[in-house]
Amino acid sequence: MSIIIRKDQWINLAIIASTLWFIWFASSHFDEYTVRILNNIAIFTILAVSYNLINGVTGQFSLEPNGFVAIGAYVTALLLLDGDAKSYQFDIEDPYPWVLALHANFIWALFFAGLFSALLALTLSFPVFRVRGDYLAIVTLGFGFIIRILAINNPEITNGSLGLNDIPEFSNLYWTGGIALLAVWGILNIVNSKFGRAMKAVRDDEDAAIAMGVNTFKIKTFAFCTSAFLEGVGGGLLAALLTSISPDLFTFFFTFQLLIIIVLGGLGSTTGAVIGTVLVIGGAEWMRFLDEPMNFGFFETPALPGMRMVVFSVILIFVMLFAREGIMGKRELKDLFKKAKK
Amino acid sequence: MILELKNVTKKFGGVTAIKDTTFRVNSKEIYGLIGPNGAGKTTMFNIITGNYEATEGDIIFRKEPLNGLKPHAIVRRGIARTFQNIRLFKSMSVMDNVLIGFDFQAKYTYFESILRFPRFFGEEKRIKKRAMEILEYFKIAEFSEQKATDLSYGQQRKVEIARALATNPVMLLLDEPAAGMNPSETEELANLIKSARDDFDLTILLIEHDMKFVNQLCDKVLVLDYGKTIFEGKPADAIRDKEVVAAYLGDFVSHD
Amino acid sequence: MYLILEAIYHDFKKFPKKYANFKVNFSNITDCNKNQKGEYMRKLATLATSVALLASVSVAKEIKVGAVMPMSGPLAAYGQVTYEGIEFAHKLQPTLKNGDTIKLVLVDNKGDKVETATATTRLISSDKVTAILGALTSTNTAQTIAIADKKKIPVIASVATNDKLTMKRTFANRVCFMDSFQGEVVANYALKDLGLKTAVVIVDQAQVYSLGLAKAFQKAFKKGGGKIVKKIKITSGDKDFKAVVSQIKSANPDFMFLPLYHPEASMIARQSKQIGLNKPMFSGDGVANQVFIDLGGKAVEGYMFTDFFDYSAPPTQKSKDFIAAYAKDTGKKELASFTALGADTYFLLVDAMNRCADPSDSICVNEQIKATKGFEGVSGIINMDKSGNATRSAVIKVIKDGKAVYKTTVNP
Amino acid sequence: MNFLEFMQQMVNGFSLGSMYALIAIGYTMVYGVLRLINFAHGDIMMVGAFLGYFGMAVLDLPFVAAVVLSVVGSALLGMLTDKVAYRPLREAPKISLLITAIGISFFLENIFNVIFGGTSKPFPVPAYMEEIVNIGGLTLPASALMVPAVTLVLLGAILWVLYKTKYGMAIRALAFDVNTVNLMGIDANKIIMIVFGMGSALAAIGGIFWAVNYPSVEPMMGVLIGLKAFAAAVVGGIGSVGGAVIGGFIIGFTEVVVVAFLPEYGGYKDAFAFVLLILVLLFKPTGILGINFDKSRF
Repeated sequence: MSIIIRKDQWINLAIIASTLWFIWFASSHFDEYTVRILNNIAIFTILAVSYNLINGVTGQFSLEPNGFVAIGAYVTALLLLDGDAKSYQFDIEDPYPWVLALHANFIWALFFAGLFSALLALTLSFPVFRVRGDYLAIVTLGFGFIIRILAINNPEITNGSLGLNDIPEFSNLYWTGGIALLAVWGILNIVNSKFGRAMKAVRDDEDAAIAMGVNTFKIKTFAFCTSAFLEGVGGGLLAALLTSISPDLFTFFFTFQLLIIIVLGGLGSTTGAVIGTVLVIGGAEWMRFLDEPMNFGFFETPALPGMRMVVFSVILIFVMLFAREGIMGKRELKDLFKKAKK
Repeated sequence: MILELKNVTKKFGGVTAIKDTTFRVNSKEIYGLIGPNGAGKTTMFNIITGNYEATEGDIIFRKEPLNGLKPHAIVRRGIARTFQNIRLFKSMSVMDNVLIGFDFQAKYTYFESILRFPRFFGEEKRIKKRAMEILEYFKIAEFSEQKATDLSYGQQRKVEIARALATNPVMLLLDEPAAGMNPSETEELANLIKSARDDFDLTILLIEHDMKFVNQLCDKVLVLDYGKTIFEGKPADAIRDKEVVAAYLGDFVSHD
Repeated sequence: MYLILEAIYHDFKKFPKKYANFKVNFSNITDCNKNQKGEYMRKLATLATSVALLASVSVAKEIKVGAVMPMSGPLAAYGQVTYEGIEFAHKLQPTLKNGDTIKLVLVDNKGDKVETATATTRLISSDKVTAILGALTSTNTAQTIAIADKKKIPVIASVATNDKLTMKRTFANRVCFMDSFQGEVVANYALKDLGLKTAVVIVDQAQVYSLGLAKAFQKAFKKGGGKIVKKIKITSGDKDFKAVVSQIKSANPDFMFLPLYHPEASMIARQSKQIGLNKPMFSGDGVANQVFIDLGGKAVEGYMFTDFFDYSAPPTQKSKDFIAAYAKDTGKKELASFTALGADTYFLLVDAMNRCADPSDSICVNEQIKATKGFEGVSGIINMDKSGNATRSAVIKVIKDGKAVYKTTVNP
Repeated sequence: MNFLEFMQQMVNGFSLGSMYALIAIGYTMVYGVLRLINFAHGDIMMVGAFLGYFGMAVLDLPFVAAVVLSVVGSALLGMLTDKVAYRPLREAPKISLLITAIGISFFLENIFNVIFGGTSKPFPVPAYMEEIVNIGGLTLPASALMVPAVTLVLLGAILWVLYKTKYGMAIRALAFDVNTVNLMGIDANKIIMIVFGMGSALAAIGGIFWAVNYPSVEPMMGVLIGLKAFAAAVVGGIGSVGGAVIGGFIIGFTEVVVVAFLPEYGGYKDAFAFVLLILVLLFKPTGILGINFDKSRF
């Protein structure tokens, strides 16, 4: 390795440095509301880029994020809460002794959150990738659903629908932003390697990929487990940000929001997923006006709570029909600059 | 002898697509598989490449049976293929298409790629160099950064063959390589296949309709009709064979 | 990247800054005071407070009160009904004794936890509210409290009944009774007044409310000498209870206790009648609405449930006035319990603020909320305790001829 | 548990199973012709139930007229979704289709939520359907007998259409190869439209039955039922109408049996369909009467 840093590496360093500076600036200057939204954006960036890896890059349509995020959140919460905090909370049933004994610091908690999700993904991949594609969608949808049912019906571990409270608030912009940066970097590294190429090949033409000697089962499983790992970590960060989790947080709405993000950003584009996150998470706050009465000057509409969700689904359909590529298409931000130079 | 099919039969439900077929392909040979539409040629390819499992019979490649192996494992043993209708990876550049062929040859792990270990850079450099050499051989290096599907039809064929060669095969299976090409393109392709055989030490098994192309290129042909072998031998002799002519005439009458 | 984020940041900034924000933030100063930062700070604080007092006499301030409510999403129906009460109460009493006006800031949380957290943070850090009302369900209220407690902003919950909610919290309050009280009311009423000795309990695993109420009931019922012959778990969203009611029929209890919400309770009532199971049925306040009677039809005749309040028997002068004003404004005489409780969160807050020298001092407001005794609310007399829980009466109603009829009031 | 109670549970399972079956048929047929998991199908069922409610409670129509309104309306809606959201994407990657399907599903749920509100609406069940019938000690509402009976009649009709008419033949052919259908001189798009119409009409009937048995309608009612019906279609073998019916009954009976005989696992009732789905994928990926689409596509 040479000491001389190439031009594109300079650019990467500049991006990383300015992001870190922004994190520092934001956490010391912005008000808490803005910081919270930035935290949400950082966490959803992690979730979106990892969801995009299986859905966009590998082209395997899955609907799992709510399930893995839930697992990550619960694992983290159980590891962060100490025995006393747990035994005081459990109200429906007494917790199992081993549940009380669980304890770890934040880094290990996040790691185990990811690991646990990834292992579950590995188990799921065997039935699902035995057959092609489509079944993944329904199985993962069912999986998210089962996770919620398990969380509700095992109060000895999860405290049932009451959920877990008083989780130590470890998440801050340094954690969420830092891990988001790592996640984007790691995913881009995967995409720009033989594994990323194989994932795209599976998406474009699975038979042809097999004919090139690609072990498509392995590639799909890699993508699925990587997604699950990061979703677990994201769930852990979310739990440590909210300090309180319960099964009703992890419904299909959660997945739907991520789906909008990656479709809008451009399926298959990692930087697109980041842009989509900023637009959707930021935009959802901005779009609050849709739920309120609207005054068009000559005519006032009544308040229509829920209108936001209608608009979201219409956006999703329209993007698919008329702008199938989303904002970034399958390109990355880098490619745009390349074009501009020519 | 490099590939041997012994008494291979393939049934789909009640339909017998291939019936008790036996043939051998020798090393460095260009072997043609011909026959009218629906004769079972592509099915034969799919059996060799492991996409279908033979109902009966054995496939022996370099003295080892291929039965039961997964398609990607068969590729790794040295059998590469192209498709009847070109199937390039449409979102990827010409270079990336060819690099897919190096997938199992680049020796670095998933974690090494995530964390960008030195081995990642070394291996990527190596396979990119090799890919460039193949592209140069096929005279399409100048398009390497273009989207594969933006190329002309003839060039896309070349990319597909280049991509197959990237897997470093011993044997290459070409499914109607000349389909949809004009005579001069066909001529060029025939020469290219011949020289590739010599330069890459290949054995080639190909499916083709164009008898002129087959005549010019193949050392030996096998004629199939409704899953049955009706002729095996030199292409020049095949044209004179009564049964072959009957099968083809019948084919012409019914389809063209 | 930074440019985009900054653009968005400015966009957000515009949002809460719609209204001029000239209020001095006193909570910070009192904060310093508490932290014993030295004589100088204390003096400064005293000075600031007296200046503020002077200012409040001369210029009426605007005090912001936040409301976090599910106005859309699956809980929208409940959120809307509750907010109606808060809004109407605000309309009736928009100013404090000292002339300060109250501004309500409503933020929709879609019934979602992430949004609840964002909404609560926004209310505290951008809108600088003095107190927060709501968040409806126990899980979302817990989320709001978790954030507000750290910022020392009092929260008053309207209908979050889970016992654990206010534990270990300084700034959590509620105007409703707790699950444990409601469970006791039902158990005692069934045992002593109706003489029912055996019960089947159907508990909805997915609802915090159901779990808490079922637990409290079981405890009280066993203590009073009753016997739980069977406990059946269901999940909200279920429609088919044929297998459940068959089991109850063979268990043959004296009565059924269904601490459920109206969709499941009504289906169970209907399917019980279909197989000829005609045991008395009892629920908590989860079925206290007209939709339950509509859904249940003839099958819910004779169905009993506890409630906070009944508009046909107004417990206080304030409720009479409120109902009259409400009827005049909306044309509806039937005041829903949730609306009454929503109104009470607001009235209780205003009452506490009136007793503070500086009504925008969150800590004082919180202390005064907890010191409230004998407060005449729309939904009844409310006594608050140190932990922020309300002691109040419950009413028992029975459904007769498609209408919920007041039966009796149970005092704690 | 005595024999009578056992029989009671069996009738319950039969009634529940036939409702799943009616909805599963739509999934299986659409999957057959388009290889698409039509996520919006469950919501079409919800629309069917709502149209029935609208017809009776708002327009004051008699039950049968409301059923006709619901069936026709849902069939049109099904065909419309195909035309608007799926047809423009015939050549697009499958993932785009799946995403629009989710979009349509969410759109229907939310637009009904905005129009009618999220609270359950009481479905006005005609009195004769609520009448209690007593057969040898079994007490049943009349609807519990009517649902399976109508299902069987409809199933017969569907099979007749599929196997005895030109269009049915085309539908079956389309499941294997688009070209064959074009060779038959039939427009594949027309066939797909018919499939959507038929599937949606059956879903509407399923929705009305659901509303009759559990007389409340709400915008989210189609989600879970739809998912379970899809699981039923996969268990039975996706692409096969007979399989969808068998799968529907299996899921229906499993649910009833779980709640009746393993009450402590009652909370897991909804999870069983998916567990069954995963097991089927593990051991018999093509389902009970399945067609191997992977191979036929190659």
